[in-house]
This record gives sequence, C-alpha cells and structure tokens, in this order.
Amino acid sequence: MSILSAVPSAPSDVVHRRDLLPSSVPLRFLDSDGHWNACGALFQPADHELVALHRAMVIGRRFDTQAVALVKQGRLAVYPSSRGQDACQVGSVLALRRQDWLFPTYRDSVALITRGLAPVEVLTLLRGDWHCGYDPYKFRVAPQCTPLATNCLHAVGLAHAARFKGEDTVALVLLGDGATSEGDTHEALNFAAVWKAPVVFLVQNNGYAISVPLSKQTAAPTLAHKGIGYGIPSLRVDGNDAAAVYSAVKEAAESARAGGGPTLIEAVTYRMDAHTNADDATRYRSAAEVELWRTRDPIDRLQGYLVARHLLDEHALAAVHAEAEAFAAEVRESLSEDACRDPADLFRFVYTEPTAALRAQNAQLAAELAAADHG
Amino acid sequence: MSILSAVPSAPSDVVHRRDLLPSSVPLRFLDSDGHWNACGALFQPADHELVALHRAMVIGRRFDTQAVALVKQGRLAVYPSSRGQDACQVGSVLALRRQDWLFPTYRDSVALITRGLAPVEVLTLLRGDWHCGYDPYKFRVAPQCTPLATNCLHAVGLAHAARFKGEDTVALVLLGDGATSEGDTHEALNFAAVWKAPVVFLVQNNGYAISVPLSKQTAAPTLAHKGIGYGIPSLRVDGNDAAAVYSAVKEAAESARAGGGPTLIEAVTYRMDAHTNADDATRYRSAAEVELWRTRDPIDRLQGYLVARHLLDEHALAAVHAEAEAFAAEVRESLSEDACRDPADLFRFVYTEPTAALRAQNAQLAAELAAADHG
Amino acid sequence: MAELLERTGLPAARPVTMAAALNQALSDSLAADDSMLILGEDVGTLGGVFRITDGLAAKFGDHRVVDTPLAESGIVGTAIGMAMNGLRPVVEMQFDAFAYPAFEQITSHLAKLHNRSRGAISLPIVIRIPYGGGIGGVEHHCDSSEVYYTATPGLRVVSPATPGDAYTLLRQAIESPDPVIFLEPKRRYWSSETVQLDRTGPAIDRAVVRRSGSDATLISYGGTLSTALEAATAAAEDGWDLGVIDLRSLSPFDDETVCAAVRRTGRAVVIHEASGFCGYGAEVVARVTEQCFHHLQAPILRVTGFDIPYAPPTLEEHHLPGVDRILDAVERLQWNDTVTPPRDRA
Amino acid sequence: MAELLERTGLPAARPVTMAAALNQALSDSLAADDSMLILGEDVGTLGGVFRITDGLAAKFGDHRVVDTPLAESGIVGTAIGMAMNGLRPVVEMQFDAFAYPAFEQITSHLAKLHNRSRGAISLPIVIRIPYGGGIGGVEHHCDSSEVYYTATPGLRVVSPATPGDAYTLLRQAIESPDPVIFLEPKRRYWSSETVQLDRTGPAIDRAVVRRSGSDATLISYGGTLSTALEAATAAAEDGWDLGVIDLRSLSPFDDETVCAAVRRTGRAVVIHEASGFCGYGAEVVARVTEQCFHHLQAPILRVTGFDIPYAPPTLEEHHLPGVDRILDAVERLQWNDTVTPPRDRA
Ligand SMILES: Cc1ncc(C[n+]2csc(CCOP(=O)(O)OP(=O)(O)O)c2C)c(N)n1
Ligand SMILES: Cc1ncc(C[n+]2csc(CCOP(=O)(O)OP(=O)(O)O)c2C)c(N)n1
Ligand SMILES: [Mg+2]
Ligand SMILES: [Mg+2]
Repeated sequence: MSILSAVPSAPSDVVHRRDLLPSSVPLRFLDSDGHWNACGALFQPADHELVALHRAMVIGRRFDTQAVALVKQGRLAVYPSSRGQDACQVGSVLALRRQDWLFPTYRDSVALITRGLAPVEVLTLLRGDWHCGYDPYKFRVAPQCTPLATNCLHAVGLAHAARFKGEDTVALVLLGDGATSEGDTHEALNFAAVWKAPVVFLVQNNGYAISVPLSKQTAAPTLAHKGIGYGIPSLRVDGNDAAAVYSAVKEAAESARAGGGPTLIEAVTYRMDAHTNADDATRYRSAAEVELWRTRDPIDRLQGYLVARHLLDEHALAAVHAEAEAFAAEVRESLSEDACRDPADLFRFVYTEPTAALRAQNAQLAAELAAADHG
Repeated sequence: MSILSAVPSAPSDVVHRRDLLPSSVPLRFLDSDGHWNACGALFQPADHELVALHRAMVIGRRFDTQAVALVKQGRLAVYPSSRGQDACQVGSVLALRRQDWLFPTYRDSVALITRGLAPVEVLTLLRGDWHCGYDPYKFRVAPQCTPLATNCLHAVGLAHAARFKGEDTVALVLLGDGATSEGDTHEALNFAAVWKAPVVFLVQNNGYAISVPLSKQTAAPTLAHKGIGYGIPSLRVDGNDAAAVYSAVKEAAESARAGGGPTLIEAVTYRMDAHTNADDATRYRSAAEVELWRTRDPIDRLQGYLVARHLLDEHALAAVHAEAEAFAAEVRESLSEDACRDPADLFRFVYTEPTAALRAQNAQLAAELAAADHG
Repeated sequence: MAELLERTGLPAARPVTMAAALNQALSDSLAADDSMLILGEDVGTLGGVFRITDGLAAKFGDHRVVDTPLAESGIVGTAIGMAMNGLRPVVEMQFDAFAYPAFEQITSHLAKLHNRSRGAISLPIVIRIPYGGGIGGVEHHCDSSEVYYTATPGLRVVSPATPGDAYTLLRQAIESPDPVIFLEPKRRYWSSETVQLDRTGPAIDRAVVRRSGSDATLISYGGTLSTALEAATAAAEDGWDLGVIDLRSLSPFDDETVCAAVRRTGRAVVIHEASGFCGYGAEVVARVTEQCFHHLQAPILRVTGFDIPYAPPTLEEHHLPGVDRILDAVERLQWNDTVTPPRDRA
Repeated sequence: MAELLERTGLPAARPVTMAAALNQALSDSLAADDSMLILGEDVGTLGGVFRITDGLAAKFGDHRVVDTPLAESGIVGTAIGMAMNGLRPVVEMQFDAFAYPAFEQITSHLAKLHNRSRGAISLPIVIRIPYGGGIGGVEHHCDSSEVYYTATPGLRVVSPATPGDAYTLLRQAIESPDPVIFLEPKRRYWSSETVQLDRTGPAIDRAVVRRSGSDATLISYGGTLSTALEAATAAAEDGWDLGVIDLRSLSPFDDETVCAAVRRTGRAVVIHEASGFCGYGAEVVARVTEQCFHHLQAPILRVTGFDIPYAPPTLEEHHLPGVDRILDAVERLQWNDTVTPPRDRA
C-alpha cells in the first residue's frame, strides 16, 4: 500500500505470468473409456477417495432422478437437474472441510445432498414451500442462489471476513458458463484477487445457458482464460472426471488456505436433462450431441475404473445402489405429505422485529382466514 | 450458430491464443529523452503526422491550463484536468476518421477539443449550464459520460448497429483504470467480442481512481491482460508517447474496420493535476512521484524529437504556440458572459413531447417567476 | 380487407391469448420496420422462456432476433448505443427481478439521455418485462417492480391487461419515440379474448373505462384488472354498481379519465398486487384525492399486496388481492345508511 | 463525565457540522465494535470525497476502513458476504446515482436474505448514500433516490436533517440488526448546530415534532426540513402557526406521530425535493389521508421537485422546493374566510 507501489508500472517490463493461464488440455485422470492417465498438474486422489466419490455420485444421481420423478408426480413444482454434472457436484463438495463454505446455485441440489443436507430441506424451495428450506449455518451452505453470479460476491465477502477474523475457512462458489457473462462475476474475481480472499470459483461449463450455447456467450479461448485478467491462477478440468474435479478443487482450496488467494476452475461438462422440467431442450440441441455426452458419463467412467482395479466388487456395488435406493425412498417419504404452511410466516422474517404495519397486515390476514373458516 | 458449434469443446486441445496477450514491454517509439526506437509491432507514423500530433497536444494543453484558470476565476464550476495524458487524448482522436464515433468521459475534454468541438460547447456541462453542451451527431461524439464504464456498452451497441446497417464506422471508447473494475466494462468487452463489434477500448491507466492506486484496483499483471479472457487482442502502450498511442489506435481501428472485431489498448500514463480542482492530490500521492512523471512529459518528448530532426524549427514552434494562445483567448472570450438560461428548458426535453403534467409544472414555474418579477 | 391485413396482420377477430397477441405485435413490428430488432436471453432459438418471441428468429433471422450474452446491463447498454445509431431495439428481460442488473443503464441513461442531449438523442427503446406473480413462481420471478420505473422521469411505463390491448399497446410502445418500460402481467399470458388485433386504439397515455359504474370506482391495471372486473361483477349480483378503470399507462398518468370517474362516484379503490407501501397506488390516491377532494365521500382505499418480499408459491394466494379483499374495501367506503353495502343485502 | 465520554466520545455540547457528526458516529462505532468496518471508494487514504471518513483509516487501520476496487455491486455484494460471517459493514456510496449498479444486490439480496432464510441470516449492514442536490453538482450527483429503497420491503430507510440527529441516527443504524439505507442530505453536510452528540434519542423508527403548530402541519425530512422550518418561521411573522414534523424514518413510517399532528391541524403539506410523481410524498398523503380523512379541511398537498431529471446547477434553484413554494401551498389549503392566510395579512 506504499505510495510507490502506486506508481503505474512506468514503461518497463512486467512479469508476464503465463503461469496463470490454464493448461491447453483439460486436466483429467480418467478418460471416457475409464483409462487412468497420470496428470502431473494435479495430486492423485487415494483409492478410498475414489471409492467415496463413486458412492456419492451414485447416491446423488439417484436423488436427482427421484426429484425429476417427483416433479412428474406433482410433488415438486420445478427441478433443475444436474444429471451429467455429477462429477462437479460431488467432486467439488467432497474436497471441502466442515469449516469451509459452499455457495451453490439452483442447479446444485446434488452438491447440497453431498454436503449432508436433508433432502426435504434442499427441496423446500422447489416444492414452493418457502424460499430457503435450511439453516445456512448448519452445514455452511448459503441459500441456493437464483440471481446469476450474485453469489460470487457473497462468497468473496464471507471468505474475506473469515481471514479478517483469523478463521481457517475457504469459500467455494459454483456458477455456470452463462453466469460468467454477468458483471458480478467480474467484480467478484477482481475483489477476490485484490484481497487475496480464500475463494475457489468453480465454473460448471455445461455448454449452455438455458438455450444459449457457449459460442454466443463468449469468444474466449476457454473460460479459464479469464483468470489471468485478474491475476488469478486458472485450471481447466474435465468436468466429467470426478477425480480431476476433486483434486483440482482440493488443491485450489489448500492454496487459498495457505494465503495464495483465489483460483478459477473451469470444469467442462454437460447437462443431460433440459434446463428444468419446464424447458424443452430439443428446441436448441441435437440428439446426436446428447448421445455424444452420454458416452462420457462420469459415473460409468469411474465405476469402470474401480471395478477393473478391484476397488469395487459386485457386493460393494450392490451395497451402494441399495443405499441409494433407501435414500430415494427417504426422499419420497419426506415429501409425501405437504408441509404445514403458516401464513403468519409471511410477516415474521421481513425484519428482525415485525413493524407495526406488518403486525397489522398479519392481523388483517388472520381475520380474513378466520372469517373464511366460519363463512 | 450451428448446433455443433455449441458443443462445449469436449476435453480436447484448445488453441492457446497467447497472441492475444500484450507485449511484455509497453509499445513505444519515443522514450522520455526523446530518442526514437523502432517498434516492430506498430506501423510508424509519417513525419507530418508527428507534427500534427505535436500541434494538437500544444493546443490541447493550452486549453487544459486555460480551463483550470477559469475554474479559479469562478467561470467554471469544476474541471477534471487531463494534463499529462495529452498523448492519449490527442493520439487516439487523431487516429479516427470523420465517420468514426468517440465515447469520452468527464476526463476527456481535450479529446473533444481535438475532435473539433467548440470550447464553449465542451465546457457547458462543467460551467453548470446544461448537461451536454453539444450535438453528439455533429462530430460523432457521445455526451461526456460520468457513470463509469457505462459508455463502453453504448460504444459497443453503436458499433454493432453500424455493422448491422452496413456502415463503415468504428467506435472508440475511453475509460480509466478504475473503470475497468466495473461490471459494465466486463459486459462491454464480452458483447464486443461475441459480436465482433468494431470497437476500440482505450484504457487511460493514469495509476489512480481519484485517490485509489492501481494496486488496490487490480492484481492483474497489467490491465491489457484482461483482453484474452474475452478473446480480444490487447496492446499495452506508453501512454505518454503520442506516436505509439496514435499508431496503436489506428491499427486497432483498421483491424475493427476489416472485421477483426474489438481491441483492448492499455495506455500507461499519469494525471499531473488533481482528480478535479475539488480534489487534494497531496493526500494520496507524493511530490516525488509527480516529479518522476514530469520527466516523462508527452509534449517535451515529441517536441525534442521533432526539433532534433528539424521537423520543427523556431518559427513553426512559435506559430503553434501563437495558435494555442489565440485559441485560449477564444476560450476566455466564449465563456466571458453567462449563457442565457431558460427555466422552460427543464421541461422541454424530458420526453419528445412534454406531458400534460410537465406543461402544468412549466406553467406553474413561469407564474412564480412572473410574480417574483412584479413582487 | 387487404388494408385490414396490412393494418393488423390478422384476418379478423379470433380467440387470442395475450402471449400470442404480443408475439403478433412483435412480428408485425419486425415486418413493418427494418430498424427494429429484438434483444434478450433465449429470445432467439428458444423463442423466450414464455415463448413470446416464438418463431421470430426463424422468420426474421438471428441478426434481428438476437440471443445475447447473459448480462442485463449489457443488453440495455448496447440497446442504448444501437438506438443512438438509428435502430429500434425491443429488449426482453427474462423476469422482473432480472432487470435489476440493468438499473443504472435504465435510470441514468435510458431515462435521461434525451434530456441530457437537449433532445438531440432519441432512444425509442422498449424494455419488455414479464412482471408480477400468480403463476406459482419462486422468488425473484414474481416482483411487481413498476414503481422503480414510474418514479423515474423520462420513462414511459405501460402495462396491458387484455390480449387485445397487449397488441395495441406494444405496437404503440415500439412506435413511441420515447423509451418505454412495457410491463407484461405474466399471469395473464394465457388468458384468451376474442378480438381483432388492431394497432390503433386509445392513445398510449390514456386510461380506459372497462366498466362504468355509479357507486364506486375500481382503479387497476395489468394483472389485477381482471380481479377488479370480477369484483364488480360479483358486486353487481348484489345490485351494486361499480365502475372499473384500466390505467394502461402508469407513467404518464391519465388524470382526466380517472378523475372524471371518481368525481362521479365519490368513492374509489385502487388495486394492484405490488406492495402497498410506496407502491404505485400511493400516487393514484394522492393525486386523485388532491383533484377530487370535495367529491370524495370517503378516503380512496388501496387493496394491494402486503409489504413483504413476494410470497412463496404455496402462500401467494394470501398475498395477492382477491375479489373478497376488494369487496371488503368497497364496504369500508363509509356508506351512509341511505345506501347499504352489497353484502348486507345478500 | 467519564460515562458521558463513553457514551458520546465528546465532552459536551459544541458547534458541530453534520459532516463532523457523521465522522464522529463512525469513529465511535469503530471503537465500540471490532466487527464493524467501512467499505467504499476513496474512504481510506482520502477520507471520502466529502471527508466523512476523514482520519478513520489512520486511526483504525486500512483493514477496518477499506478502499475497495471501483465497483458498487461488488462493494454491496461482498458486504453481504461479510455480514453473513458476523461482520457489520458500513458501506459508503460516493453519490446517489452511483449506488444504482448495486441495485440488484440491494433489492434481491440485502432486502430479502433475512426473509429468504427464515431469519437465520441477519444482515446488519448500513449503506450510506449522500443524496439530493442543492450543492451545484452536475448530473448523477444530485438524485433523490429514496423511493427506490422505501418501495423495497426488508430495508429500513432513514435520513437525518440535523447534525445532532445525524450522529444519533447513524449510531442507531449501525446497531440495527436490519439492513439500513442511510440517506445523507449532502447539502446539509456543512450545516452546523451546537449540540451534544448522543447515541440515545428517539427510536430509529420514530418521527419527531421539530415545531408544534395549530394551523397546519408541514411534513418533511432530510435536505428540505430546514426549508420547512424557515417557511414556518416566515409564516409565524404573519401570525401563522405552522407545525413541522421531521420524519427521520422513511421506512417504516411513523403513523402515530404524524397522524396525531395532522388530526390536530386538519391541514398538511408534504415537502421533499425528489420528483413528486410516485415520490415518497405520495405514500405520506395516501396513508395519512386514509387515517385522518374526516379531520382534513383540505387535501394534503405536496411541494416537491418537478417530474424531471435533476436540473443543471444553474437552474436547480427553480427545481428545489423553497420557502415561497411552501407558503403558496399553505395558502392553497382552502382556508374558509374566518381565518385569513398569512400573505393577505402581511
Ligand atoms: C441475473 C439473472 N438473469 C437471468 C436469469 C434467468 N436464468 C436462470 S438460469 C439461466 C441460465 C444460466 O446458465 P448458466 O449460468 O450456464 O447455468 P446453468 O443453468 O447452465 O447451470 C438464466 C438466464 C437469472 N436467474 N438471473
Ligand atoms: C458508477 C460510478 N461510480 C463512482 C463514480 C465516482 N467517480 C467519478 S471519477 C472516479 C474515479 C475514476 O477513476 P478512473 O476510472 O481511473 O478514471 P480517471 O478519473 O483516473 O480518469 C469515481 C470513483 C462514478 N462517476 N461512477
Ligand atoms: Mg450452463
Ligand atoms: Mg485513473
């Protein structure tokens, strides 16, 4: 902060920091055929970590398909599926510690499930019951964010506050390829870099913002190329390789913890379902494209590898699937009857203490409802 | 726009586009001692162009000092001086053609003067007379913009519209180092790149946003490193070398014209005066720093070179200064008496046709003023 | 008939939804004016999340119907630059709350550039915003944001209540030389009306009397107009004669039409679903009371949404003004005993 | 005395400007609460363009008084994250119109996160905004933007009118568990008052009677309160007894204090410099009229800025409500002939 540091680098050399650029090939351990490749840039997850990743993906996938079914049955109002992005949802969350924070979007219900939240709480918003169904402080998960990119700034602020208070906390924020076009993403990356805030930005690049393809969203070589413009190191990973996502986020989080500041990670992946059940994806993408990505399924990929390496046998596999089925049953169960809804809640949380006007409006509504009961 | 172009580049090589990164040394022809160096990256301006740059800078500088004096005399309410940034103001504007557009900020009065606008029109806003003193279409200069970075989007839209209509027009937008932190700068760079809009972004990096030094504004290697994140080629030039600014903007404009899309140029320069007359720069920068930059004066630099090369002799020099003095006199003259101000103007331009309510309010004010005259 | 076709692009009266009417208005405007183009998120290939621009990209090309990058300030800001260069952009904001990132461009530039340039710059831009609730939408998808715009001089703000008027108002908005915030009551998108779409009609700044009545005047617009009409119908069954005014233009306000009706009835209720506190209804009450004070038998009442962030879907029915709440307000209009309020006669 | 010092950080009553009072409030809050920090553009080294944070960075360190990068959405958005993690950020927006880039963060998050999380998240954030004109400022530096915030449920909105109250209100705002938009009438920054700064005083949501009067009630706040008081003084010379209410809290509104005064006088004028159309005064008129209808001898009138973008410096005198315009309105309060309006007696 010395005045001289303020001298705009007068015509003179600057360090070029090419090291901030992503690799030219997305980092990965597992290719679509389930073959393992060394990846120098990333530390290699231990076998038990790979098994854990697989288990969480199977459960997450089952949750996702169950939620889709619940929409069809009218138990849920809307659900944005993340099927196909399972490796991002699970790999990033398992890389976090208890004291870290997660800033998810509407797309990231599976990430929340992986973090340990109860399904009924995760789905409260989507069943139309209340805006946020869980206590953000319990698992250190911010409310799922709908206004795109706005959560990036919250993550930076929370992470900076943690450093301010001397806490060992890292914030992981999830955003999509489309959200990278919003001004808030830019401001968040910049604030994080200037403050060296312990934040990991994970862009789930699934190729579309609803119907808009990446080619209409950006002309950048890759989204990871945005990092250098803020002085932020960037990684580009195969978003369908849970091992790569897991290890990239873990390394980024450790660097943040060590005072290295933020990291930008682009995970290249694909959303297999429509944007939400309300969307018709056939209007903007071809069956061929979807098929192409089916061959890159993150679960098949890891499962094939684990089985081949005998880290997963039939029994273990069956056990995981049984666990997933039990979980799905729990989900159906917990959403079977409507939550009780108290109209008075409308007025309770607008301010810490309801204002006189809100108390009066609450009373008016109560009177109307009472009259309706008797009428 | 084909569906396949929409497939997110599946795990595979990407062109790295290092060519989009700026040079590690700011491009320049003239160093602070007035020595000419070859600069392969830029075409070399012709001698007569250099002479024109010098003349315009001398006149612009004189205008600037005159405006500062007028503030002291109370003829102007406020004036943000660009002294020290003369090479940016003049070099960029002289690189434009008649059919090109300029999108300036509050800082860029000298650029407007160089573009040919009448001083009294340029200074109308700053004398508190009316918001924009000139017809933007006459010289194709947008109103000087105060909300930072917002003008970047206007430039992109106007340039895109020109291509839409098949017009050969390039838009040059000026912004400061601080403005690069705003979300609108990000959105403008991105829209321009995706649409391949014929726009040149010139960042006058004078090291400060009012009192905030660049080190608190960004952690990027340089501001020019932001281009690659949008797929935009970037140049970094010595902003106190008029030849370098001129040639960089000219090349960027030609590339835009040829369909090459936008270019981001960072010009490293310095504001010798305070942010405005209302600001006290001693609060945030040292005399030593200002002195350092005095040795890099853009006019001395070019003048020394032109004289050494006999492109400028005593007579020519005297002539230019006489012209500048005459111009300054014209400025004083044109601001000597108050413009007539019609309160009815307050209601005239809110909508194309004043609404009934505005007509009534106009009548009310007129009645008040009439009463005051008679009372 | 040919002339009719030319005028409306439609053969004759037929049942049409508000969504279809808006789509037709955009299509006819694109056909009528080469300088008009549509900008927004998902407006091209997809036809918009509400399908209001369905088929337009295929028909007019994706240079006329543009899927922009995902950035609302960017969309409005570039639209301003385009208008400065002679184009007529019609911008679609995907939902009410997602127009907020564009707030600075709208308030500091869109609303002010004409004034700032002393009339040299005109910005004939329309910003279409699907607004309000009633569709079981989640947070950020149901805001009634009209007052943010009506409180900003330099903007015209209009909101249609019927399919036919949606067509007329949108054609008028696109032809207006002033920037127009065009608020579409999304819960009325699928409402249908048998009407012949016509670009001519009441001027863009005029309110219309949807039902004349002598006992009291209901004043509304957009999504709650139909509720007001239902209330008037229900009251009529009790022999009660309520008039209903559709404001159409929120800014400027049509004092003439509204005050004439209120002076006749001496009683009025303003209805909208936006929160009451500093909501649009406050202006209606304030200005109409000032102009009609001695004709008023009772204070003009407001039936509005509560002063809360928009309710979750399962509770929104309680938040939205309904027929009963409107009739309750009518009963509170301090009827003297020569006339009995509707319910007591039921 | 020691206790007094503790309470106010000042020995005793002395002449103090509003700018100094605000600076003192910030300094005392920083000293009192380690979790409080200041964020903004130029608030550190420079002490703010209005010097409201002068000396605070030197005293408390630049980790407590932070010069942020130049991005308002970024400032408010990161402040929200900080508050989620237990800090109490006080944000300075450099000028009214430069808060607009933060509008989405303010309306969609700052105002709603407490509600969205069913009370789990509290955002004790204060956003200080120097607002309004009267200082010869150029465009974008003189907006009266209060209604954008008062129309947004979940925000508290306050505006002090005197140096003493500036100290009290700011201390209260910083201690409030709710987000507070703190509107500073910049043209009053250099006004001085001999007062003992005291954090205790009327509650944050109460209006105060600055002058009691029996003929009519002037209702104002912020920059125009002093104009209202001048008008009352001028009227008094004509034997005219006007009361003046300082609202202080724009949201929530103090119905009790205001309605009590209006019922007594039966006549009222609301004064603010923001445009009248959908301005804050509309809500005051609507709600007070509804509650005091039968006590009113005349409609409540509004004296406000015109419905235009803020005027250029050389014309702003015509735009801003002045004493004469207020007295003219008082004269239009339909006095019957038993009482004569002030001017006629002059
Ligand atoms: C500020 C804002 N603008 C628009 C929207 C509407 N919207 C919801 S999701 C979406 C697409 C987001 O795409 P992306 O960021 O790639 O995330 P994905 O849905 O692909 O996971 C849009 C436009 C929004 N939620 N917020
Ligand atoms: C959106 C917005 N926020 C804040 C301001 C107040 N402001 C005016 S100039 C300025 C500093 C701009 O610095 P920079 O972009 O480097 O341009 P310079 O003044 O150095 O030429 C600030 C913060 C503004 N004009 N607009
Ligand atoms: Mg996406
Ligand atoms: Mg600068």
